[in-house]
Amino acid sequence: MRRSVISFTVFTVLLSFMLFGVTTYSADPIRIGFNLEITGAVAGYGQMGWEGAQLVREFVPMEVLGRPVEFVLVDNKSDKVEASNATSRLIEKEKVVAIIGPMTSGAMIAAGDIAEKKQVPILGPSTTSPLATQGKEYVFRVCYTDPFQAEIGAKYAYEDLGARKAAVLFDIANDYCVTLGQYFKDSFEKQGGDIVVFTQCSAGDQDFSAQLTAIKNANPDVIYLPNYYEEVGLILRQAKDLGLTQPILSADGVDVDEIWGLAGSSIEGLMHTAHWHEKAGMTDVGKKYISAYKEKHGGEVNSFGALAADCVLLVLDAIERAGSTDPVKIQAALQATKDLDVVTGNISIADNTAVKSVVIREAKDGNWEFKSIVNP
Amino acid sequence: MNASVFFQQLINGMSLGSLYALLAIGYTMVYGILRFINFAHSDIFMVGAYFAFFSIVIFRIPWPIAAILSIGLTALVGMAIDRVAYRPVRDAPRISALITAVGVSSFLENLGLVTVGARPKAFESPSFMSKLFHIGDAAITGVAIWVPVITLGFLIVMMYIVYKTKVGMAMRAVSTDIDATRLMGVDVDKVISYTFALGSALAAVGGILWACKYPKISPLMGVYPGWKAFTAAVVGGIGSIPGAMIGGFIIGLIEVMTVAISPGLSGYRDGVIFLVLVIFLLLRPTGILGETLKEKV
Amino acid sequence: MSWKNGAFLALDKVSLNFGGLLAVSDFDFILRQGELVGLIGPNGAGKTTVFNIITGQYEPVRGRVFFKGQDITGWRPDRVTCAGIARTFQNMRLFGGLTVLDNVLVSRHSKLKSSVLAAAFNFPGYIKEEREAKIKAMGLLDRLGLADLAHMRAGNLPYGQQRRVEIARALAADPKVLLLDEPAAGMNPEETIRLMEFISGVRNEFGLTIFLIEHDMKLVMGICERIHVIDYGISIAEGTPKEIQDDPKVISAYLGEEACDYS
Amino acid sequence: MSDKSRKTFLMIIFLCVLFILVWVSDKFLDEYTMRVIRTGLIYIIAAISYNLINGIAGQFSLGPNGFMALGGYMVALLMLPLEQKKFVWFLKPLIWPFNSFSFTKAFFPLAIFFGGMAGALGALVVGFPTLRLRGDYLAIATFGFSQIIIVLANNLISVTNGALGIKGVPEYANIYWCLAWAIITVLFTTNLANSSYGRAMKSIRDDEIAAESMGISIFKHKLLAFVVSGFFAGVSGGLMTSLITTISPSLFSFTMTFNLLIIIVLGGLGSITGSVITAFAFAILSELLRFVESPINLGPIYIPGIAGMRMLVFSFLLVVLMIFYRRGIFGEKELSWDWVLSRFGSKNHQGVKVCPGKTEHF
Repeated sequence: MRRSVISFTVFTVLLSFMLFGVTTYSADPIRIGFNLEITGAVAGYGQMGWEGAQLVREFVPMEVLGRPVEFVLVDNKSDKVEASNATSRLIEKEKVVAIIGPMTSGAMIAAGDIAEKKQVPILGPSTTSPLATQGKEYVFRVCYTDPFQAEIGAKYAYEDLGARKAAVLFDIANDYCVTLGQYFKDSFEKQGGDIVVFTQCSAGDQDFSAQLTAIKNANPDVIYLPNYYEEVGLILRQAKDLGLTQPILSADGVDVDEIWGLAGSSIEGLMHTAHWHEKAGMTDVGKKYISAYKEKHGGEVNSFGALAADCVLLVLDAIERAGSTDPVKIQAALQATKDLDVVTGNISIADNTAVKSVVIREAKDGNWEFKSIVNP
Repeated sequence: MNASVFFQQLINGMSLGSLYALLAIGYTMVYGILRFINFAHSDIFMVGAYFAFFSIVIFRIPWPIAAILSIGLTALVGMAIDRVAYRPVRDAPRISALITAVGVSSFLENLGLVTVGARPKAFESPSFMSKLFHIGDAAITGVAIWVPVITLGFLIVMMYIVYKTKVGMAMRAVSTDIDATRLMGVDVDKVISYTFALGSALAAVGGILWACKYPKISPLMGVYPGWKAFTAAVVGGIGSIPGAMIGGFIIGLIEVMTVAISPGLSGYRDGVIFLVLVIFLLLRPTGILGETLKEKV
Repeated sequence: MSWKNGAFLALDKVSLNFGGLLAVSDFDFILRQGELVGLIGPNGAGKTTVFNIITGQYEPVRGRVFFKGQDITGWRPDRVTCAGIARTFQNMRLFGGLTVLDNVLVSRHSKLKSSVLAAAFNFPGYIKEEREAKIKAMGLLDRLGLADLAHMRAGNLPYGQQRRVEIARALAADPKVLLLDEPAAGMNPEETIRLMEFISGVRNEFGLTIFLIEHDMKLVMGICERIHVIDYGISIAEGTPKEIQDDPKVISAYLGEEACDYS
Repeated sequence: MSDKSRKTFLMIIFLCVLFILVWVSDKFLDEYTMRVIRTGLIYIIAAISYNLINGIAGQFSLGPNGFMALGGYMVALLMLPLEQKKFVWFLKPLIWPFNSFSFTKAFFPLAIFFGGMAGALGALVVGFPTLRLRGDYLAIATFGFSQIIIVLANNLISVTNGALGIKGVPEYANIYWCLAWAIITVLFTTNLANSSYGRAMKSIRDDEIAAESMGISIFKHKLLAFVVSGFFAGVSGGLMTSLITTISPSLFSFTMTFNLLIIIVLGGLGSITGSVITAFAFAILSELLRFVESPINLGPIYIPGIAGMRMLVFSFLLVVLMIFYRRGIFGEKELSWDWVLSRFGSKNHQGVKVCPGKTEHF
C-alpha cells in the first residue's frame, strides 16, 4: 500500500515537472534542433550525423545575426513514435528555429508531418525517399532522391560500363534499398538493358551466398547493390569468395569508413554514386571539414556526417539571409538557396531538394578514385 | 539449377547450418535441463565474438590463444548470467524465467550498444579461414570447410562429456528429474552452472567462427542467428544434442535453398524459416529426435 | 456391452502404458448409480491413472470408458465434466490466485448461457445468471463451513481447508459422479471422521455416485460399500470391505506397508 | 443508495471529471505535452490488451506487435485519402478494393473498429493453431507469427507499400478519441476479467489441468482471450498510426512487444490498474528521461550523453523486477471503488459477504 502511494507521488511529481517545464532558457541563443537516431536499429547513421554536425563548430563561427547558435540533440531511438514526439518536443519545448534529422526517410515522414503543421523547417541529411518531401513545404533534403541516384547509376552502368545484363540484390526491409533497386531496374530496362536477377535480402542478414550463387549462375555484366555499407561489406567478400568478377555498382549508402574494414580486399573495384570527391571541385568548407574530421576522429570521412554538416551550413546561411529567426522566413530563405558552398559541394535548392552533382567513385588501392561526375 | 550450382548451394547451406548447430546445442542443453528458452544465448554468442575481436584486434594476442581466452571468458559470462539472473527465478513460474531471459538478452544488447557503439566492427580472420578452394565451378572458402569440421569436432566432444563423464551423467539426471537428482545429493546448481558454461563456450566458438565467415560484428549480430538456431533446436528435437546438429543443417539448407530455387522470393526467406518453426511446433513439437515429455497430472 | 448394462460408469478392459511401462492393464470396473466405491492399492499401483482415464486427462491405448451408456473414451476433460463427472486431485490443484468463492464459481462457468459480450457489457441476463451462480456457490461454501473464507485467496488457506474447497469446487459442477482422489490426505483423525460424515452427507443430499481413492483404510472401510483393489495396474480384487480385508492377494500386495492395520 | 448504483454514480462522476480535465488540458497545454499524453493513452490500450492474454489468461505471447501492425495497416488503408494513395504506391499500384475508396473523417471510429477487427482476425488465425501449445512453445510460435506478419508487410508491396511504408494518414486520433478508446478498453477488459469468462481465463492461468477438469474448455477460452487481446491491439495500432500519420513495418517491431512486456510486468501481471498506470508512466518517463541521456552542453564544458542508457536501464529494471519484485507494483490487485470508498471514509461501507466483483484490496 505504502509503496503504491510513493509511486503515485513520484509519478505526479514527474508529471508536473513535465507540464510546467524543467529548464528555463535565455532568449539569447538561436537554437537548432537535432532529431537523430542515436540509439536503436539504425543508430550508426544518427551517430555519424551528430559527429558531422558537431564538426562544423570547429571551422565555422557559431554566430548568426549577432547571436550564438546552440545545438539541441534529441534521440529518436530509430523509432517513428519517438521521432514524432521528439519533433514536437523540439518545436514546443526547446523552441528551435529549424530541425536537422532524422537521418532515415521513415522517421522523417513521421517527423515532417509535425514540422509542416507547426511551420518549422526540417532538413533531412540523408532522407532520400521521394515520400519524405512529397506535399511538404517545410521538409527539405540535402541529398538527392533515390529515383535520381538510381537513374544515374543505371545510366553509368549502361553507357559507361557497357553493361547489358544486370543483377540487383537489395534489402527488402529498407525503403532506401527498395526504391533504389526498383528505379535502377526501371531505368536500366528503359535504356534497353536486361535485369537478369532481381533478388532480395532482409535487414540483419549476414549470409548472401545463396543470392550471389544465383547471380553468378545468371552471369550478368554488372551487379547493382543499393544497400548500406553494413550489408555491402559482407556481400563483397562473399561475392569474391564465390568467384564473381563482374563490376559492382553501389550507391551513397556505402560511403562510410567502416566499409574498408568490412569488405577487406574485396572492396577493390567497387564503384558507387557518391556526393563528393576531392577531384570534383571540393569546396573550401569541404576541405576544412575533412581536415577537422581527420584531426578529431581519424580515418576516412563519411557522407552521413558530411550531409548533416551541410544541413547546418544551409540553416545558418538561410537564417543569415532571412535576417530573422522566424521559422517561416527561414523556410522561405532555404527554398531560395542558390549556389551555396557546403561540405559536399555546391548546391541550390529546388523543390525542397538539393540540386547537386553526382560523383562516381571507384575503390582502388585503399582509396576512392574519381571516375566521373554527372552534373544536374 | 545445374549440378555445380547445386553443389555450391549445398556447401553454402552446410557451412551456415553448422554455425546454427553450434548455437542450437546451447539452446537445447539449457532447455533440456531447465525447460526454458535462454533468450540471452544469442547475445552470449555476440559477447564471444567481441571478446575475440578485442583480444585479437585491440590487444594483439595471437590467434589460437585469443580464441581459447575468449571461449573461456564467454563460458564465465554464461555462468555469471545463470548465477545472477536465472538462479533466483528457478523456482518461480515459468513465465518469470522467460521474462528474465528476455530482459537479460535486451540488457546485453543495449550494453553492447552503449559500450562499443552501434557501428559494426570488421573482424580479422586468420588466413587459413579465408583461403579459397576451387572444385569444378564451385568456389569454397576455407571457412566453409573448417566450420563443419570444427562443429563436428565439438559435437563429438560434447557427446563425450554428456554421455561418458560424471558431469554429463549428472546433467542427464538433472534433465530427467531435477528434484530426484537433488535428493540424491547432487549439487544441482553446480551441474546447471556447468551446463551454462558448456553452452556458452560453444556459443563463443559459434560467434568466433561466425565472425570469421561474416567478418562484421555488431551488438545486434546475435538476434537473427539466435532465432534460426533456436528454430534448429526445435526442429531437431529440443533436448537432443545430435538433434540440434541435424536441425542446424536443415535450417541452413532451407534458408539457402529457398533463395536458390526462387531468387524472386528471397524476401520471404525469414518468413519461410519461421513457418517451418511453427509447423514443427504444431505437428511435431518434439522435433526429429526429441522425446515426448508428458505432463504429470 | 450387455454385461455392463446396469452400470452408471464402466471401464471396459482399459489399458495405458507410459513409455513401455504398463500403468494400467485390462482394467475392468463398473460403478452403479448411487454407489460409494473405493479404489485402493499400494503406491504407484495406477489408481490416479484410472481416474485420469475416466476424466479424459489420458486416453487409453485399449479399452473403452462408458458413462450412462455413452462411450466417452477420448473425450476432452471439460466435456467429461460437463457430462457429469467431477473430480478432485491428489495433490490439490486449486486456482491459487483466485478467491475461494471464485474457485467454486469456475465450476459453474460451463453452465453459463450468456455470451462473452453479454458478460463484458453486464447485460441483465448475465447479471441474473451470475447472481444465481453466486448464491449457489455461497450455499455450497456454507454447507462446507467455508462461507467465512469466501473472499480469501485460495492459495493462502491451510491444507485441510484447501481440501474442502476442492470438494466444494467439484460439487459446484453439478456432477452425477464424484471422483475423490485421496480426500483425507494430510488430515488428522478427527478431520478424517468429519470428512467421512461429510462425504456420506453430500452423497445423500446431492444423490451422488462416489468413487474414491484413499490410503486411509479407516475411511475406506468405514464408508465404502464396495472396494476395488489395484496393483501394478492390474485389478486384483473386488468386493465388500469385509471380503477385501480377508483377501490373501490384497494382504500380500500390502505386505510390508504400514497402512494395513485396518481392523 | 445501493452499493451498485453508488459505484455507477461514482464512475459517471469520475468520467465527467476526467473529461473536464482533458478538455482543460487540451485548451491550455502545448501540443507536445498533449502528444505525449495521447501516446500514453494508446500505450494503455496496447498494454491492457497484452495483459489480458499474458496476465489474465496466463498465456505467454510474444506477438502483440504483429496484431498492432495489422490494425495500423487497416486504418491506414481505410483512412488514407485517395489522391495520397495514388502517390504513395509509386512502386506498384495499390490493390483493389483499397484503391477505390477512402473513409471520411466521420468514419474514423469505424476505421479504428475495423483496425481492431483486423487484429482480432489475425489473432484468430494465429491463435487457432498455436494455442494448443504451452508456455515457451507458445511464446516462440507467437513470435514466429508476428515476424511472419512483418515479413509479409515488407514483401506485399501492393498492399503495404513495403518498407517505404504509408504516409499521409490523417491525424484524427485526437485526445478525445484516444481517451474514449482507452476508457472502452479499460471498462470492457475489467468487466470481462471480473466476469465468469474472466474467472475461467484466470483458472486456466492458475492450473490448466484443474480448469479443464472443472468443465472449462481450455482452447475456447484461450482463443477468446487471444482474440479480444488482438482486437484491442489492433485498435491501439490503428490509433498509433493515425497519431503519427505514417506506418511502415519497422513501426511495430519486436521493440514494441518488449516495451509492452516491461509495462505489464512492472504494473503487475494480471492487474489492469497496474497496466494503466505503468503504460502512461512509460510514455511520459521515456520523454522525461531524455535529458538524462542527451549530451549536456554548457558553453565550453561539453558532457557527452550516454546514448542508449534508457533501454539499458529498462532491461536492467526488468531483470531486477523479475528477481526481487516479481509481482510488480500492483501484483494482481485492482484499484476499485470498494477500496477508494474504504480509504476515503464513506461510512458504513459493506463490501464483503455476497458482494460482486473483486473484493481483494491493497
